[in-house]
Amino acid sequence: MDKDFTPTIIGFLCNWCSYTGADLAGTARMHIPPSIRIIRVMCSGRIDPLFVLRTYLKGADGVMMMGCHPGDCHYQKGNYSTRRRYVMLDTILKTLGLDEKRIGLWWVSASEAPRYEKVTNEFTESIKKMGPNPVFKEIFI
Amino acid sequence: MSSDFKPNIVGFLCNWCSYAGADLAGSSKMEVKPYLSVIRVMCSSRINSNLVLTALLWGADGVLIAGCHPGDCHYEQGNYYARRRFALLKKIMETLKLEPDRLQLSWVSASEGKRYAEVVNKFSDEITKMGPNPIHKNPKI
Amino acid sequence: MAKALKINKNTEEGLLQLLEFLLDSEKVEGIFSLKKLNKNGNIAYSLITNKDELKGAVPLDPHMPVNAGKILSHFTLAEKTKRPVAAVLRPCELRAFVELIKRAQGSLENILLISLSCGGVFPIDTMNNGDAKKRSSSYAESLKKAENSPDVRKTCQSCDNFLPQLADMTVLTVGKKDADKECIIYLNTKQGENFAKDAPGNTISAEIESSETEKLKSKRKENKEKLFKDFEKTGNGISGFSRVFAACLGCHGCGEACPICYCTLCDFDSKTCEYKPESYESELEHKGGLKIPPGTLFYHLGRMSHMAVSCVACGMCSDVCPVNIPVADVFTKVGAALQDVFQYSPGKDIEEPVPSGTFKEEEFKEVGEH
Amino acid sequence: MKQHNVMVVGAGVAGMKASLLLAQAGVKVHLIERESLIGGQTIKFEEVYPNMECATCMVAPIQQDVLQNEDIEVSLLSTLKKVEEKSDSYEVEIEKKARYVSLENCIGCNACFDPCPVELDNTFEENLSKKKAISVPCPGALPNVPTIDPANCLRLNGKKKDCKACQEACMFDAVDFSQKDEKVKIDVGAIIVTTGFDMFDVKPLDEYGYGKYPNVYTAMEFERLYAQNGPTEGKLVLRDDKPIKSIGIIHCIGRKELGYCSGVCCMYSAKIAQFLKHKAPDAKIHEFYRDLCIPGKSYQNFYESTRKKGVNFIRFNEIHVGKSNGNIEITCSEENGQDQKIKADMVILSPALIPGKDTETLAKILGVGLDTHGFFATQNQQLSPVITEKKGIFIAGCAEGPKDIPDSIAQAEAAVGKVLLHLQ
Amino acid sequence: MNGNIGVYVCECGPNIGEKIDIDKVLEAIASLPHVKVAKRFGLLCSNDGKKYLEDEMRKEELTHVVIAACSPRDHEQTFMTVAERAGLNPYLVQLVNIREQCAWMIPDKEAATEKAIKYIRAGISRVSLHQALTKKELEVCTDVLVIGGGISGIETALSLAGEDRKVFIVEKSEELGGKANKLSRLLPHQGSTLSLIQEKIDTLNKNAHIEVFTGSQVVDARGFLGNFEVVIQKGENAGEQEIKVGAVVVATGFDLFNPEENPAYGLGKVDNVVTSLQLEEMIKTEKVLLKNGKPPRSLALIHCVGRSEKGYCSKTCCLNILKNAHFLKDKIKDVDVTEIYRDLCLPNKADQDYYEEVEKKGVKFLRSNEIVNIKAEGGQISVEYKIDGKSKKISVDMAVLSPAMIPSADSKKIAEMLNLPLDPTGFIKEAHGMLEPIATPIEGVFAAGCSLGPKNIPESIIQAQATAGNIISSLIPGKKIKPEVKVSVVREEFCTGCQTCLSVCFYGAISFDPHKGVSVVNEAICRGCGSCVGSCPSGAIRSKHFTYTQLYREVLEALR
Amino acid sequence: MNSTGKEKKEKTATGKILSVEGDLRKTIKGLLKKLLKNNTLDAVLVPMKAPETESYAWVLLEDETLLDAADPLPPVMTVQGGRALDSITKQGDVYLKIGALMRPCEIRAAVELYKLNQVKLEHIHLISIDCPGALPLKEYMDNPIKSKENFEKIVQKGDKNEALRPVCQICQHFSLLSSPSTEETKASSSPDTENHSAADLHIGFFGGNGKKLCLTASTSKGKDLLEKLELSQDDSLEYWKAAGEKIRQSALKNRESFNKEWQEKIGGIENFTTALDACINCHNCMRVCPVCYCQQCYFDSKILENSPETYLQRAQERGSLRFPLDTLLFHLGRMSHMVLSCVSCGACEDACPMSVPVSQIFSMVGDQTQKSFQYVPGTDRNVPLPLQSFLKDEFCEVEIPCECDQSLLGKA
Repeated sequence: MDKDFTPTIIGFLCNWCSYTGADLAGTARMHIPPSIRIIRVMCSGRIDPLFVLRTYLKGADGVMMMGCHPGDCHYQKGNYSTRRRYVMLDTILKTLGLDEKRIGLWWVSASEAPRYEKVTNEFTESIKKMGPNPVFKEIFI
Repeated sequence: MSSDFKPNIVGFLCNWCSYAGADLAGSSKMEVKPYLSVIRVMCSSRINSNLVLTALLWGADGVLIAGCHPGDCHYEQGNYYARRRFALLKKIMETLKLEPDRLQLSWVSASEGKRYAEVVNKFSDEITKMGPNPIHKNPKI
Repeated sequence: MAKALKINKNTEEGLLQLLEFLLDSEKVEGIFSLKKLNKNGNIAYSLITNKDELKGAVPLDPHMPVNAGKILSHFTLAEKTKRPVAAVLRPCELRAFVELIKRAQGSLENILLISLSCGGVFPIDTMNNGDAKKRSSSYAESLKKAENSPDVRKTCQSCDNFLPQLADMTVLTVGKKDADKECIIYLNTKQGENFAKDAPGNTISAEIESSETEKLKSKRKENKEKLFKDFEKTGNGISGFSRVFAACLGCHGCGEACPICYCTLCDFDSKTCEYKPESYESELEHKGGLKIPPGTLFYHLGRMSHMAVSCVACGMCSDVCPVNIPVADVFTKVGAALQDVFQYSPGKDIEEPVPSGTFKEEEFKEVGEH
Repeated sequence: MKQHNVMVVGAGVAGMKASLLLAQAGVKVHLIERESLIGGQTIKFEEVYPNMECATCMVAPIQQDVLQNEDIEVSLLSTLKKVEEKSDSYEVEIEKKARYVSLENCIGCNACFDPCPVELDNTFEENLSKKKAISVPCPGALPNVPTIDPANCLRLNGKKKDCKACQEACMFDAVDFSQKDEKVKIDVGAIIVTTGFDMFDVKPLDEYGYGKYPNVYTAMEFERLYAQNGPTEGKLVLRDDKPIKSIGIIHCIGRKELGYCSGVCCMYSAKIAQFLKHKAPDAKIHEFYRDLCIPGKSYQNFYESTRKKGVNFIRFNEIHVGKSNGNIEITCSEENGQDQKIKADMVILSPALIPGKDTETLAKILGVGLDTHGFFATQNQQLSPVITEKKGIFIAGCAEGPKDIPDSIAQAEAAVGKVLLHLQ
Repeated sequence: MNGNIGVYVCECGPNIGEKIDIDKVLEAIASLPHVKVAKRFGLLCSNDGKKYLEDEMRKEELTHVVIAACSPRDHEQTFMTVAERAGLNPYLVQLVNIREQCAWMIPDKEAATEKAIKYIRAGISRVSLHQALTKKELEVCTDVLVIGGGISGIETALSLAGEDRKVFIVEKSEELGGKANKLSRLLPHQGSTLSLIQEKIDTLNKNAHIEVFTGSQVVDARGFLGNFEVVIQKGENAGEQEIKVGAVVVATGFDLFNPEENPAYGLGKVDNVVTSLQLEEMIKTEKVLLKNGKPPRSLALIHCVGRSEKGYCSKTCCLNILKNAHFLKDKIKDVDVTEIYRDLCLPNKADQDYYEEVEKKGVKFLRSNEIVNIKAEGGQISVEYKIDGKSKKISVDMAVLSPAMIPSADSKKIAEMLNLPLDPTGFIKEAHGMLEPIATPIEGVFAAGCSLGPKNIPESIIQAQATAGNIISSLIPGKKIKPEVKVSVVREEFCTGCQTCLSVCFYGAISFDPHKGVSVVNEAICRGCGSCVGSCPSGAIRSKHFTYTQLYREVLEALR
Repeated sequence: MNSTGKEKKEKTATGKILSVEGDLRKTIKGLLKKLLKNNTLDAVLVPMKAPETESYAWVLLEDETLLDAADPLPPVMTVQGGRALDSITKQGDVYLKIGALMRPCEIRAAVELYKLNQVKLEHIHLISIDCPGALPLKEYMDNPIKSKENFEKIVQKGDKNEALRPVCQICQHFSLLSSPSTEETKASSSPDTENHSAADLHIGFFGGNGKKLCLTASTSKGKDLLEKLELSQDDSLEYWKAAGEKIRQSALKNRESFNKEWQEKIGGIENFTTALDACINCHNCMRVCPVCYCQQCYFDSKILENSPETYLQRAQERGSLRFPLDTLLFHLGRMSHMVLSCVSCGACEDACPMSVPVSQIFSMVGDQTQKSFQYVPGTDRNVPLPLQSFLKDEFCEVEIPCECDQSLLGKA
């Protein structure tokens, strides 16, 4: 495995909990891996599975979805749908053997800056271990 | 051919010339065969092939498109485009031997009430002579 | 024990007699059934309203030119039918129709659903080349013995959902040894019974599930597992998956033929999914080369994410593929996995909500506990 | 802008276009028309050069716009009687002849024509057809409401005081014998005169055989003869039902007498030739002209296409229409002095355009002058061609001199501009 | 659809009442879906009828109305107004023509009734798909841009400029006045052109509401009536200026045919062969002299130079040549003036008098069909011409060529910029050759004078004034414009950007948005003919009030 | 376009001759490689066999080493090249100089799409190649090995073998080197060859006996490519043209009998509907058609949707009614939309799961209709699409007779 490998990780974060959590991590000067690029959405429910698939197929080494904890959704129940969609994506990828571990869902609340720091670092580490996304080797996709 | 065959003819008339011509035929109390149903459009160029085909395939025994004489178009050149589209459709029908005579394009101006009556009556006669559109009985269309 | 109608004619004729009765007695205004179009063997679904036209009907013909669920949806899309109509369709078609109704793409009202215990269908193109005739006698024999006919499609050979569930009437074909002499039509619902009232034939009591059907079911389950395993050998992982779909033309015919893909304009045909010029430039930079038109995998994965949870495994997608990609294998496999996770059986219960449209608060606790 | 009213006299194309443009600017328009219908001379034409465009199709939408425009008040059968100049307006007295048919009630069903016992020549149709004492000039006339001719109506001229055949036939109470001619006074801020032209009267001229031989027609008669909504519904029949093999069209009738070229006759004669080529493709057509005056960017092309269609153009110095062996014979002396004789079954005379018949009276009422030819004089024909010496009175279209449709309309539009500035 | 449709059948007295069995009609349609009421009435277009309809619409709370009566050309507007008064959007009313199309055309009552039912059913089916359309209002800029500072441009500006309207004139040369500057005098007054033009220019310069850009060019102009954005390239190195105007007047004038194109005319090769403009110049300086400094004893004034080549008559030359002949006869004693002409084109009422006057002065007129050759011969110029197939020749001291007027080089450039069509001669094409002589197909863009074709000065002035008339009445300060509502709209998600619609639109109402990759209809320009709709294969463009579904419903009902 | 387009076409056209070194395909790939290497092109679009499968796909390559796996002469046409190019430039110009090596029918489709503003050609270099034809996709897929062997024979011999798809057997535009219509339009229109050509560069090998290639450029872009290839040998094209002409003459003959045969076979409503009996309304034909460019097909929209009542009524009029509906409407409607631009590439038939002879029907109708509009799709970038233009005097058969050009009526 390439030691110098810096993965590209895209994070879709809900505005109300996770994004605030991520901001808080920043204000607290926590160490967040530089590989994460955040895309803010209003609710994790907005994260279209197609976003994730596309991100993955375009070569992102990992995709993080983050939203409010179940029950905390700013829009009442958006994250329950997110959860189902995530399971669906996960199942599809798992069934086809398509590195389902490159995609993950986490609940991060507005106050959970440490959790944000933890999950991002952990995920980055696991992606580093997995190495680069193999889609870049494939011309025929 | 059954003698009591009453054909169903759809007539697309442009608002400025042909519809006015039809009105003139009416107000001059000219006798016109009752088989043609008039649909008013602003310009003969509004008629696309789909509209004509839909009419023919869903049971019209004939379709008449009437517009201003070349050069008279209220919108300057709409009828030239209409003519080309018509020529294409007619040619397709000819090539496929799909009874091209069921389709007619005529120029009728606003003063040609008599001509309108003649065109409609002649076309009605021709269609009556041709008999019902066989497509009408075809369950496979 | 369920009620059934016994008619002393061969299975197809018996069914036709019932259909004729339905039309004759004006219990229905029309019947959706497969019907011969010409002497070449082409058949298509037709809405038959005239008794004479029933002569050409071949309701049990082992072909599926279009998934009839799609047709019934089209029929009842604008509004529900006010006049009763009967439809003879296969279990997977019935399931597709139900899935569509759940998505407000049709209505069951005033529709009499007649289905059959399904022995599977031939690949679609056998209709054309006259193969069908040659195959049909061996097909009949296999049916009687409740075995898989070797001529039916791979998807059908591994389909264990061949007993319809929501049908008002079910025609028994699988394991019916005396199919040449006798026709049994199960009346599964009140509606079924009502429509069959006064129909010629005897009413008996019988059970549709038998050791014969069980036999076939387990055989098919076995086939299914094998099919999925086989696929894993060739199609697993990014490179395997891309190899399976390398031949894909991007015609999206599979989506068009799919009964569950009901969108007027598929997202993948829309502008949102068109590549921007700069995408080409950046992808070329990474890979040095790129298949054109791009996005093959994205399309299939994306379509999967939209419909696989409702996949009824009808196999139409494989049938229409011009380059023989085993689309149905992939989709049924993924469909099965998804349906398992969500404990969802597409098309079996009209009340059961589509998984993507609902949730349970207590489910999937482990998710998000990374 | 002061919201003054404007009067437009004459509802031909120029008058109608001027009215519409004024109304668009938010000015209230009184459109005065002598006849019972609007549209002027143009609606008599079947087609107009150079595109052979159907005149009715072209003008009918304008007529409709005028009739439906709430800011345009159309007074038909009306003439100006008196104009009084005030400080910044004119008080105009108009005489409105009774129509005897209510414009509001009549729906144009024509049920009243048949019962009327009086049959008359239809002047609108150049006397080529008959009409009743209650009638519309031609099918498709706008407004599509008949008029009773008081001079010939038996009830109104007193010959049969109890005749009410038309009234009985009308289901809408539209026939109203109680209508009287009335005089109305209107205050207006400006007047645009668009009274158009008449055709030079060929009757007094002996050499063309008009009136002598039945098959000699004037161009206007021919227009109606050819018109789809005319007396023969576009069928070409001669007064004596002869077949047509040869036709002569003679230009410049009246030019010498009047002393000016009307500028439009060459083109309309060529147009007639083109009609004829459609209607009687085998007939020989001869055009006799003096000088070809075809002054427009697309006109020469039209002339050449006429020639290409096989029309024979002959330049003449002198011409005479006579008879030989019972046939019409046109004798013309060509420039080179030689005489040519051509037999014709039909002769069409293309007369010059002259001032409308009431021009002189109107000029007096308005207090504006006439030019040497009897058309309205403008302040300066070169530099301000629509302005008269009198403030607030403008001339447009053929009232100012012979011209074709686009030039008339341009003048009308120019006059509107001047009026709007004048009203400011 | 949820709605209450009211159907009203007009008896039109006996016209419909007697020819159509209205009760049968009502019976046939009363039970159709969404039909709330179906009634008959004596005469709906009467005041009573209109009142009745208005009350009905309110009382029955109708959402859509079908009126079966006469031609929409007669009373569509009437009933739309009634609806508006009743608070119903006028476009939710459909007038079905059962009088002209059924009652009056079909003598058989039964057939006429059947037909009427068909038409009314179609009307009901259609009206249920109607959308309420409202007229939009657009603010307008009343200022005007005039391109070209010749007679037409000057006159336009003078007629327009005022307190509430500014006019910008852009002239490419350094001074105003255009071609008229070059003429010696006008006709038939023989007044000095110079003074005329100078007078106008002086007035213009005094007018604070006119801004003149000389030595400048318009480099970009886009927009529509009331809203144009224009970029002017001012002089050399003077930079660009952007202005907003409500209308654009193209008065780019004409150029003259160059006789050197045809060597037979001898221009540039033979001494003392000059063009009429050169002669005007000589007249202006009062020095009509031969190369050798002597006054000519004989002149040939040659008409129609370039007419055959260009294919049209330039209209103005005959009179202009007469004017020059007149002058020559007056100014040079015993000079021999011969006009070689084809046809005398003197189409104005005063022209003939003038011609006769000139003829009386002893000017000779020779008719020719063709100029064969002009060459030097024996110290003189020999003009060889053909008449009726025969060749003839005259010898003169000086030959003056009168060239045809041709479109100015700028017209084409401007036309391209403004998307204006040109006609086959290369002049700007009118919106309608007959009815709209100074409008172009692009609403808000006008043309005046010789940019449209050969014109003399009075005609150019008239056109300039006509342009002004049009602009004053359409761009009124403070008044908004209401464009046509039955326009086309693009459904962007379905538009593929093939721009077929652009190519068939005569009015330039459709443009292409390169960022979105879709066509865009400018509703302020669209006239609603639907040609674009007919040309779009995917149905991405639809015409309001004449949508495919609306027409399709009519077709289906017609086939019932 | 960077050329002034003023260059006059020389009387006797010449081309560059190149010897085949070993393998024809390799030589052609060598040319592309060179163009990539010397940066004349940034990328090339070529067909390539997908790894471990027998199928071919278009690949856009920047990396010249990947060219080794490409196949400039694939036995089948999976995706029509016009469509491939469309997908690249639909959303706008790609600022890479792309060389697209395609069959003439693909080039012609690209030109039609260019006229429809779907394909942008500013940075695209169209390189056409003599086309030996293509095998029917289905037959190839069923037996790829044997099909390939067969195809090699066709390439070597250059004849229009019966194993080829029917539309390939009657194709006259197999070589843009000597395409008849290009010559004619060039002659009749302005000398501006720049815009009056389909391809920028053409690679010919018919007539080279497998030993030689002939390259001709018809635009400045093509000339630039040719220059950068640094080929020395110039040769007259006469010989090469004659070789193509021979093949075309026989194709022409085939075309005539083909048209006649099909007109007989499917003429009339009965025959025509029967020919479409096998259609299952999957619309694959439309989806693979290069010139069916609509975002959403009219016939996939909800416009034709109706109530069950209407369907029942229609069924009752006929006794029964085939579902899915509007099969005939779809084919006729599609025909009326695109047939004037139909380049007879056969993609539709290849994609039809039911082997409906769509391409043969469309090709026949296309041939007839295009004739009556005197239009040859895709041969000249500057000739406007027939339905986007008009002549004032044409098609007068619809009404009053006049002096219009009767040849436009197809009756000449």
